[in-house]
Amino acid sequence: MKFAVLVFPGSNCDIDCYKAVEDTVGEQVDYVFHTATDLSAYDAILVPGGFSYGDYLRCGAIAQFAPVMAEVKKAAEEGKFILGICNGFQILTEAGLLPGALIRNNSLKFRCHQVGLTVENAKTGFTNDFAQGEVITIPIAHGEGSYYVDDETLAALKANDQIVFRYAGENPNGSVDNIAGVCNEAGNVVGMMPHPERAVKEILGSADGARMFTSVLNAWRERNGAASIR
Amino acid sequence: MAQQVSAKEPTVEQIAEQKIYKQFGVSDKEYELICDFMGRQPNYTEIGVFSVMWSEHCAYKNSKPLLKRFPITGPRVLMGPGEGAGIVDIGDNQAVVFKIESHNHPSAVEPYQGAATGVGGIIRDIFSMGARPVALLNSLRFGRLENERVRYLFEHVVSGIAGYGNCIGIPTVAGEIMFDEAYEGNPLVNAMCVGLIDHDKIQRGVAKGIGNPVFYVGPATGRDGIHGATFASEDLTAESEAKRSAVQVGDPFMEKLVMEATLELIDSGIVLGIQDMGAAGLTCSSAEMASKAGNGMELYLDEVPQREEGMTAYEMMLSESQERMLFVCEPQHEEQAKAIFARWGLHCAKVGKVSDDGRLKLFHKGELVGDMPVKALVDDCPIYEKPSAVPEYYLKNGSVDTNRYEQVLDLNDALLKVLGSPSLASKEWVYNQYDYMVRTETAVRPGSDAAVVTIRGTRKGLAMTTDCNGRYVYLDPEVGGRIAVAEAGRNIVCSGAEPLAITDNLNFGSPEKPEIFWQMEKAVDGMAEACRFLDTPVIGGNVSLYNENTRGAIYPTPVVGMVGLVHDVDHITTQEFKAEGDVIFLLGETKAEIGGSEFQYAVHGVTEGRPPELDLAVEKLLQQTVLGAIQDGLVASAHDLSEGGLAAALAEAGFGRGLGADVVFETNLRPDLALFSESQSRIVVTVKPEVEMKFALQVTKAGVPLQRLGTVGGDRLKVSVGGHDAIDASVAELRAAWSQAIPNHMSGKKA
Amino acid sequence: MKAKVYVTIKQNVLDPQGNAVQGALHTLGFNEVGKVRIGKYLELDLDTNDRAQAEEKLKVMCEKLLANTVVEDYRFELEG
Amino acid sequence: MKAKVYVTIKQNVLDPQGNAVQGALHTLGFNEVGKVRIGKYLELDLDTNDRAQAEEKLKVMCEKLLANTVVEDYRFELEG
Ligand SMILES: Nc1ncnc2c1ncn2[C@@H]1O[C@H](COP(=O)(O)OP(=O)(O)O)[C@@H](O)[C@H]1O
Ligand SMILES: [Mg+2]
Repeated sequence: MKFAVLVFPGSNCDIDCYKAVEDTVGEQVDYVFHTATDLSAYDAILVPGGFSYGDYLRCGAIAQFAPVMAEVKKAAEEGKFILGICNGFQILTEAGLLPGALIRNNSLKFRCHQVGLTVENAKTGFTNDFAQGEVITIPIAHGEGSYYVDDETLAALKANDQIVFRYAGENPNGSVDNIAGVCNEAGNVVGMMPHPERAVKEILGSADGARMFTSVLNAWRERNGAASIR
Repeated sequence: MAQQVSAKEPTVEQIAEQKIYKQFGVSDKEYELICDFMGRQPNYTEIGVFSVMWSEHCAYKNSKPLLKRFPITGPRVLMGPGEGAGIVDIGDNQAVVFKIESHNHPSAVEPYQGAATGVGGIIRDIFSMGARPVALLNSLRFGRLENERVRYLFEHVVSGIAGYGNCIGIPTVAGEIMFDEAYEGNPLVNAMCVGLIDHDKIQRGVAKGIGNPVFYVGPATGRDGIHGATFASEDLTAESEAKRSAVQVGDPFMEKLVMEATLELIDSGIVLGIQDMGAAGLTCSSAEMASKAGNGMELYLDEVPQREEGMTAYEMMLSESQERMLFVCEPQHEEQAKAIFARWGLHCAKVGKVSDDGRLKLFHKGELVGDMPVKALVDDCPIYEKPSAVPEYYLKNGSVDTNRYEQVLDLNDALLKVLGSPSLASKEWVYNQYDYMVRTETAVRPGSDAAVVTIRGTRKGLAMTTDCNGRYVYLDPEVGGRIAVAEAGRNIVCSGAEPLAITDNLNFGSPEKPEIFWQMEKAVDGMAEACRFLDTPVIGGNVSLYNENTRGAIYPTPVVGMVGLVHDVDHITTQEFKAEGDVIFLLGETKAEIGGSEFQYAVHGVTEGRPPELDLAVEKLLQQTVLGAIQDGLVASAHDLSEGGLAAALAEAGFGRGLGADVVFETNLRPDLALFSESQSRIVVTVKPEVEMKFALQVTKAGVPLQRLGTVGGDRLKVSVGGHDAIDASVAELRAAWSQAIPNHMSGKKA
Repeated sequence: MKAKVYVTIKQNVLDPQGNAVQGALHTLGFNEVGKVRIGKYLELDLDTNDRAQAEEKLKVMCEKLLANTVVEDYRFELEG
Repeated sequence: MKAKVYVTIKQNVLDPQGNAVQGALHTLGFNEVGKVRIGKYLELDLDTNDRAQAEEKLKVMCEKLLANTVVEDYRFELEG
């Protein structure tokens, strides 16, 4: 299986995603620059956190126009696995690949700490290694992570089982319905504010995030049959 | 020499006659010296350039004689003071690079941008050496949180630090903050950065190779941060607003691009010399790079990217616009360098050439507008030995007997007061705004004695901390200086690391006052002695003087930033109690010492007397013994005793996992003094019951005083002192006082 | 030509910054202050004289980049 | 009464946000866009009918809280 980690000007969790792939599933992984125009070689695309274009204007607003994003859209349509984390989530919503928007935390402060997450949908490509309803520990680090959708869209998200994670304890940012992560209708594109790549070994305070990487490897194997396993 | 006509700059004669140089802080004597070096009278641009090069910030004219007293070498030191940052070997061809820098004055004016650009500046110092920045720290001082302006400064300084560090993607992993009216109106904002480098990648700021091109990278130059004093003259205040210098604004996104591109450029091997444009921007970087190579430099100012129209040579040379770098490479590598920057969306401009005449020559609009000897700029600033005098207050404090305060009987209440004092209270409100996890190497986050960042591909880690208790230094600068170094070392050791070296930031009042100079002198002596004793040389630092407000000088605050090496990740230790039943030991001796303590301040409302004593031999033995026990795998938790003494240390150690303790403290001191004494060279250690005997034997054999205090367990902290019940409180209640103190102040609910 | 663009948070979307400012103004004693909404204000220099075309383009800029229409409204004015 | 407050970054102070937006608009092909400056726009409901007093107070609010006069300029309009 082959992973791409996108690099936008101002991405800073690119290296963390790269290391997480190496340390959890040990599959092939490449950095792919925002100017790239071909993602066909990759099975999974990680859109990392950070401050693309400084997050000036709005988080993720400018990055949505990077050349590589046309390819990301194509990959999404082809059903490839795409995970947007934090700023990556913001980019995917700005690009229209995921519903909703992320606005300023209700505390108006950047918040960095561990949170509990309830796995609301354990069937996506990135969550099949979790049990439905399981509570896991993953850190957040964001200033604009309050997820917003209007009531109508929220109802649709629920109906389609598109809510992937909810905050289990205190809601750290004021997001609608305690939502921490969502997926598209097909379930191959997932976006979340918490950072699973920062929770892949005990020395980091939690290893729960590792299972998002093992999940996608499972899903890919299942999709491609045992024959494709190297 | 050409005189620029576009701006109404004073003429050479006016500068001399009206003594305009005085506005730049250049004395009559210095002006004469400059004329001698130049062989003529300087024009406006030249006197501007000289004035910044001969400022305290660049020339250390008042502090150099003191800095010479620091030990700066050691078997591991690869680069000491002088370059952007110092470098220490950590084995396997790797080295750690670190430095601290102050941004006190800018932060007092515009706290967000002042703090942000302080962080930006120190990061540039690290990556311009070729190192990858891996962690940020800070050391902050404010007045009391009851004051509205103080809350404003505190809130915005913290968000400025967060705004810059989070955006550029370097974790802010540790720091310290103290609140005391001594800092009102004069906050201290010191930022430290730590980087990693391979030995063969180390860069220096030298302009090598006659005829080589000099390149400018980064955003265009504006009229930012040009010394305000420049515009204070009658004639110039009439000038339009547009001519005024502007506050420097940080652009962390730009710096991220400059950082990645610079590291890529250095990796390509074509850089001959590189330096960031920090204080005094283009002036300082060009003059220093030329000086270090023994060469000269020509600058073509029309080529300097400019953000505003009509900028003069003077303005371009003195601008402190942020995120800019200067580098030299051979002409045939120009295209390669440009391509690297282009990949990151950056433009680099050829703005000069290395010359062989030892002069800094400035060309603008077809004319030579400045021509100065490099050596005079960099090396020939006069150095002053200031007079020093023992202050009155110091003598008076000698007769204050802090052990004769009326005995405090309600020790639960005293503990709540101490824990709820903002200086000692939880700093979670602060560090939760910092991204301390990005780069996913943070093994010990803010909240323990020192932070630990692991080094990928090895089993090693780096422990780091900033420390200084300004109250101790005020009460006795020499002892206080010694303690600052020793405490930093103790924090490093408690985290399982071997102390390597320090960087320091000397924050003091005006050196023109003999009493202040005395503080500087004594503090440096104390620090130097401790560094020598503990084998932690000073590899770099920063001096910030004239920190005064209407009430006088701040407390002398020589902040120590220390880095240690964790030899194996298995040694990483934190301060929190780990499990019920673990045995608690106190190492070190407790004396009745509450001068300068948090107890004295929070309960008795004063800071007076003498600070705790410190015997460096005792300290060293303690540190070696605890580190040895940690490395032998005997230690479950270790926490050094500092502000708040034993009582605070026991409470803090329990907060992590909500664990209480049952403690019997044998002493014949008065209970309040015993519990809150800040006697130095003490550490609380917990061990698993199985290794209790082994640990006790090892420590006793080493000759370190040891007392078994009791065991970890339950949800209450119970302490009896000398046979009397002194403290019995629920950990939850103590924790609430400690964790809510700062949030309550900031949300208007006073603690 | 000069364009002024106003980007405001939609009525039914929470505006924590506006609420915080309102609270702070009350604390300062400005009790006459009711609801506060905070938005962005952009000034753009446009190198064109064709007003109709400029309007057309500004609309696209706003829809595509300057505002996120899921949570924000926008309007603009052209001058000169 | 309704107040509209415009807070803008001072002319010679760096505006990294404005620069980034300008760059993005160029990338999108809007080459006619020159300088972009980004500021804040606030709408305040004021429960008063005394215009003169409202102006007086708004000035204080701006100076004290709404603008950071070290780096920002402000102006306001009153309506109704
Ligand atoms: N400004 C700050 N930034 C980040 N962390 C901080 C800051 N201030 C305090 N901390 C963290 O809070 C903890 C307690 O700080 P402090 O009381 O100064 O510890 P010590 O007395 O052991 O030096 C440390 O882990 C420290 O790194
Ligand atoms: Mg400590």
